[in-house]
Amino acid sequence: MSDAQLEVKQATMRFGGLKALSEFSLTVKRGDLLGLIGPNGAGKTTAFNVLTGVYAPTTGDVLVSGTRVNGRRPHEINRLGLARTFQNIRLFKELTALDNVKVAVLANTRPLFSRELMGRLRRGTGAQRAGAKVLGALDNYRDWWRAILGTGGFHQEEADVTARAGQLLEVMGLSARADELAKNLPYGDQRRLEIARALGTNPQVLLLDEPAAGMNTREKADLMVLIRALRDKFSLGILLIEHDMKLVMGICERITVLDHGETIAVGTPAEVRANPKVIEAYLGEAAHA
Amino acid sequence: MRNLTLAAFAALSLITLGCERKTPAVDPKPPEAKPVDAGVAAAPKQDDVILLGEVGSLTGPEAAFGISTKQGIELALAEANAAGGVKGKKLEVRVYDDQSKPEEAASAAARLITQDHIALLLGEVASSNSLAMAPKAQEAKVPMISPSSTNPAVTEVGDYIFRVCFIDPFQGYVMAKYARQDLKMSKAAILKDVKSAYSMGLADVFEKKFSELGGKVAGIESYSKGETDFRAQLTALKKLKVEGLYVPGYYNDVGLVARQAKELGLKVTMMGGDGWDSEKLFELGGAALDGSVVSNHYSAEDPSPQVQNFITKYKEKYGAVPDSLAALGYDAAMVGIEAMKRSTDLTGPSIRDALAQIRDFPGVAGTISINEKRDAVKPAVVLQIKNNKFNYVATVKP
Amino acid sequence: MLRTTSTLVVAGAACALASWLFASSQFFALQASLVGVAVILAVSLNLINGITGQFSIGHGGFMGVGAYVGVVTSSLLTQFQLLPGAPQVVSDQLVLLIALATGGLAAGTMGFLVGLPSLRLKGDYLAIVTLGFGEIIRVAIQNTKEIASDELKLVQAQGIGAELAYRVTHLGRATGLSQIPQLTSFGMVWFWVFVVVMVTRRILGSPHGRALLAIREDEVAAEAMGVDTTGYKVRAFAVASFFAGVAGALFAHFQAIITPAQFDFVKSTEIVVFIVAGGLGSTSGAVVSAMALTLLPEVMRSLFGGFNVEQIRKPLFGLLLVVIMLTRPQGLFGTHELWDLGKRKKRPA
Amino acid sequence: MAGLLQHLINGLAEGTIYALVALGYTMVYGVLKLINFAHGDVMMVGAYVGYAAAFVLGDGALGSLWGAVLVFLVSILFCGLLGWLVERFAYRPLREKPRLTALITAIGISFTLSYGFQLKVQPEIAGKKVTLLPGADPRTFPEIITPAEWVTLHVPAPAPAPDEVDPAAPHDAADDFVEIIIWNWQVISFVIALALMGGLQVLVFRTKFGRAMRAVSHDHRVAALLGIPVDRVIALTFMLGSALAACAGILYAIKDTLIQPMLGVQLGLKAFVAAVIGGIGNVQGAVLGAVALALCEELVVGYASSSWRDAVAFGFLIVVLLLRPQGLLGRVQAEKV
Repeated sequence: MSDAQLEVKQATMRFGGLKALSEFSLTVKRGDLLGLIGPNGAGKTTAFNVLTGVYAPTTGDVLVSGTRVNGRRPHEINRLGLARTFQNIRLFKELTALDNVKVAVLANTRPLFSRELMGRLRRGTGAQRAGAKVLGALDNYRDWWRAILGTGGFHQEEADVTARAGQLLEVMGLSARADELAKNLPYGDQRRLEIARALGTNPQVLLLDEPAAGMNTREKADLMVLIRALRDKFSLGILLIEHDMKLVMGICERITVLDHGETIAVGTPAEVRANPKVIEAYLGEAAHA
Repeated sequence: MRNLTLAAFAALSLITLGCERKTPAVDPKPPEAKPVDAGVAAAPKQDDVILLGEVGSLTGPEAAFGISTKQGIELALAEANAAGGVKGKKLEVRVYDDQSKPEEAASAAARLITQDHIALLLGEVASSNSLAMAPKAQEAKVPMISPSSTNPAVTEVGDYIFRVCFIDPFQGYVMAKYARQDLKMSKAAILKDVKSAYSMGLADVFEKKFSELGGKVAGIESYSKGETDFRAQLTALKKLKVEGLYVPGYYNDVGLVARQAKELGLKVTMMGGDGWDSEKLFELGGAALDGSVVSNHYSAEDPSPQVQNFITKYKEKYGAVPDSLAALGYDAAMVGIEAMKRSTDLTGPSIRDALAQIRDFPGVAGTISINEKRDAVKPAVVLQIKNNKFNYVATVKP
Repeated sequence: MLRTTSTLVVAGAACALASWLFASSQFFALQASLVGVAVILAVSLNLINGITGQFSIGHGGFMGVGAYVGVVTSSLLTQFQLLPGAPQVVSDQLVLLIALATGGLAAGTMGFLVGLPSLRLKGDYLAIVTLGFGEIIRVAIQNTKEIASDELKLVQAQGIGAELAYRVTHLGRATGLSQIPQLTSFGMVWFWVFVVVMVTRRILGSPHGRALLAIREDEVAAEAMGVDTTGYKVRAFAVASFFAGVAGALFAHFQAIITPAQFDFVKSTEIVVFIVAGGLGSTSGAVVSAMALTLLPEVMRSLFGGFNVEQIRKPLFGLLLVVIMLTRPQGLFGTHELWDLGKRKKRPA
Repeated sequence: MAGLLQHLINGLAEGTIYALVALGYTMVYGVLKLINFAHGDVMMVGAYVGYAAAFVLGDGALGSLWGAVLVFLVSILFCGLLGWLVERFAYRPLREKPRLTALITAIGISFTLSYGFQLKVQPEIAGKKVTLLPGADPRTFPEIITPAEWVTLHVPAPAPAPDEVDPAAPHDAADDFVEIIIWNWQVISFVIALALMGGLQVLVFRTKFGRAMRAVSHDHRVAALLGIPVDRVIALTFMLGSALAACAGILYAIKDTLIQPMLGVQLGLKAFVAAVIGGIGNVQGAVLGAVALALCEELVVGYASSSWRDAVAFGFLIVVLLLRPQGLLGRVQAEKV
């Protein structure tokens, strides 16, 4: 097993006759900060959806922490250590900021069976995976009982979850807004809350879908600093989609460029910037616009 | 949690206020010379009025039955009041609608008994609803008379529950016997309504009796009340080549069954029970019904002065020929009134005892004797349909 | 745990006391029981429709399952002396509790089985599947037989296994099951009201409740955050069905008769009306509107005495739904709770 | 053989009516993503309006062509208007609200119509009793087509089972054949239904309005950007669906002769199930699902147990949803994330 936390091998996604993503390959290791760019409709979000299990790739493989996850449900993939944010913010609008993060943190409450065991089963053969499902379900029903009866450990756990969510809000600079409903937050805060929520699931790899969209230049710059800090603090691998090339160039170590679903360039910012195909893709877009 | 508990009790007290505004339940009116349970069968509000209660379906799909019954009862009360009432008191009836739903029937019965303090409970047509009401009456020791619930289980609830009609087995028996012995039918089929207890009850007995008498029931098909397309069932029955088709359903369905049977070229004699009894039947079925035979409680052609007198008065008041449900409603009220007249003190137990003693009471729908099971023992009539009219053909005694 | 136990004991005692105090009025007891059952149904359906954001219109069917299973259980058990020497009341209540448990579990299991495949479908499909489930239950019951007392006696002689088999296949078809042991007091009903409200509150205050709310708010995002949406929906469905089953069993044990028609589509829709009027997602709203709308016909009877007003109740219910959705789609309470009134004040605008 | 043929005729007659109603469900679902629960009740209203129209026209008009055409037209116009009103005042204000709100509204309207029609409102206007609402009693639909046998088929009967044959009885030649009667109104109804479905097909796939409708069904926001008058298209779709339902209502009334306020509920449910089975949102699917469902019901009654008929539709539905959630002809739609 390589130390790659996320590995995509030749993933292709078709919708009917349309090839939205073609032979997409990518590796994210712990501590990587990678960029995924391309003009509108290049297939960036489709790539995220394929990675996170919203779509199963038509061909090719996606491996998270060494486990092949094609066709697995998004929540299972999330548990293996892959978290994401959404381009068109999808917060839980009627919940408070704190509760938004707490929803994500719950995935890591104290399980009945050791995390190692469950992890091993989940990665295992079909029968083992089925076993994991049954054990997981058992655990879940037991957990409902604990919640209903309010047994001692439960309150402690709830306190832990709250504390952890609070920390994440603090990291993202949202502590003051903890009790506000998500829908009432300003736009920039909503974007940051999305990141806090994704961090709540305790990921190894974080996929950020245009985290700076709608922000002004200054806010964007601040956010990029923050993202780099997150990478260091949680030793995450981060893959981020950004429309704005300049910005990505500033922080990403390596960049993949998509156009019409095809990968047209991979490399360091400098290499990508110099790539004629990339220039054409962007210029072409500008020309069309 | 404390708030919640408080809220719960607030709610409870709200309900108390809501239901018990008139007579607080915790402090029932002291009964006057009533040996019955306190607060359950207390005295009527005014001394010169005896209040009866009726529960019936006045809305919903079975509204026609409920309304006929109600009119029959009202007519009986009007007559009794004109003749001086009971023990010098006038009679009044309070009617609640149950929308043909058992829980509403139970609720209405409980309300009549506890809130309105009725002396006698009348109702319901549908057996399911009567079965829901009966335990309330039994528990409170208020006698209940069902005019037309034919399911045997109704009066099995307890010794305060009576009826003035015959029971399902008897009607199924009458038609099986008539078909086999008078019509000399050897092969018959059944089309029953699985949503209706009445229909299922009659079908069961017919099937059993018809076979016992040497006939053959070649096929049983079913439908659910509310269906209007019976062609699938009738096509299946057509293959069996039966002489008779027993359809113990209600007139809504029967009219259509007849029409569609004719449309499919099915040549059978249709047979049915008192559920057919409605003027609507002919509107729905028309000429397709000619030759069909039904069992019923009474015939409007009965020349006896009592029946004709009833029909005249009913026509005067409501402008229609009374159907058997009206007749049974009338009989139920009359039997109740008779029992009250005979009772010693108008309490539940004394009326009950008087009811149990009713023998050979001349009702418009046959002479009524109450047996030890509190069911009425009385003959049934067989009617044949010709030119949109029921014609009397025979009387079958129990 | 200790707190829970003591709370339940106190609530139980209070309900028992209330039962005893009001035992003299049959009518009051019946109304209170009917209201209580409506509240249990509304609060439990709210768990699916309001809190999890799914849409079931088959709650009446689950209630029916609970009612029938509960009655079969209690009819079997009442012949036995479960607690030798104990007073009749105690053993009756024990029988009732067992009947409620089996009724609830049967409905819960049914909910689990129905939910497992159908909860993967989107909301409106779920609606139609639950509706269909209710219809299938009704048809299944209509295809059973009626109990004949002489037959029953013969079967009883053959032992409890034979009797169980007999009773399960003889559910009284359209006539309904009658001669049900009348074991429920309204105190018992209100004890369960208390339990269902407490359970919903506890679930809501736990990670699980948050997960359910997250599913309501945004299913895709919830899934991406590691929430097993199908699993949660199925669990919520099973818990709600359990309580519907308990409500059904309670209902059967004070109703004297249960018929398949009592648990049909109209019943399910009535429960939906309760929670929509109260505010989808609000437990207090469900409680208040279930109480108000159940008592409405009785209040109308009190006010008008006759039946003329009553027949407009159902079209009125329909109109009420439309008007609420158009003018105040959040219902009476929105998603707020009575018990949060104090807490909400500190929230900044 | 004779039995099967008769069952096929019955099933097809029922199936075409399901299909007309199912088309309304499927079109509305297509443009609004809403299960219009009230659709079945619109059909019921259509039948009652047809009844009223025939009543007003009087006996003279019964059986004549212009009478029948008028009955259909009045009903179509009334239901079209009703569909428009419902859409305009109940659904349009909720279009941007969560889908649940519209669904609940639809159930509310269904309740209002089906139970509202059970009320009996007969005010006296100018000394005459005028029935505004019919009451719960079923009504017999007048014969707007005078029934006549169109053709009678003589199909060889199956040989009776040996134990059924009475050797003593003389052989009756009439027993060798089973008569299958096809009535004029069956043929007329079938032709009307086919014509309506064909017309709809042309409308949806060959006209500008049809293109607009399909565009709205695909994505109404994008359609609006493209300059399609979304509101008008949706309103017209509703009116179209309601008009089809009106026709279905009258065809139903011609076939089964009895109308009552609850008829829309059960039939509407079945039609909806048919639409889902065929693939909701898909016009051909609705017809296919409707005919499949009706035949399935018919055959279950004919050859298995009639007492399970009501469960068949939903059993069929659940099986289809489990195996092919998008329905027989439906396409999977990827949700936009």
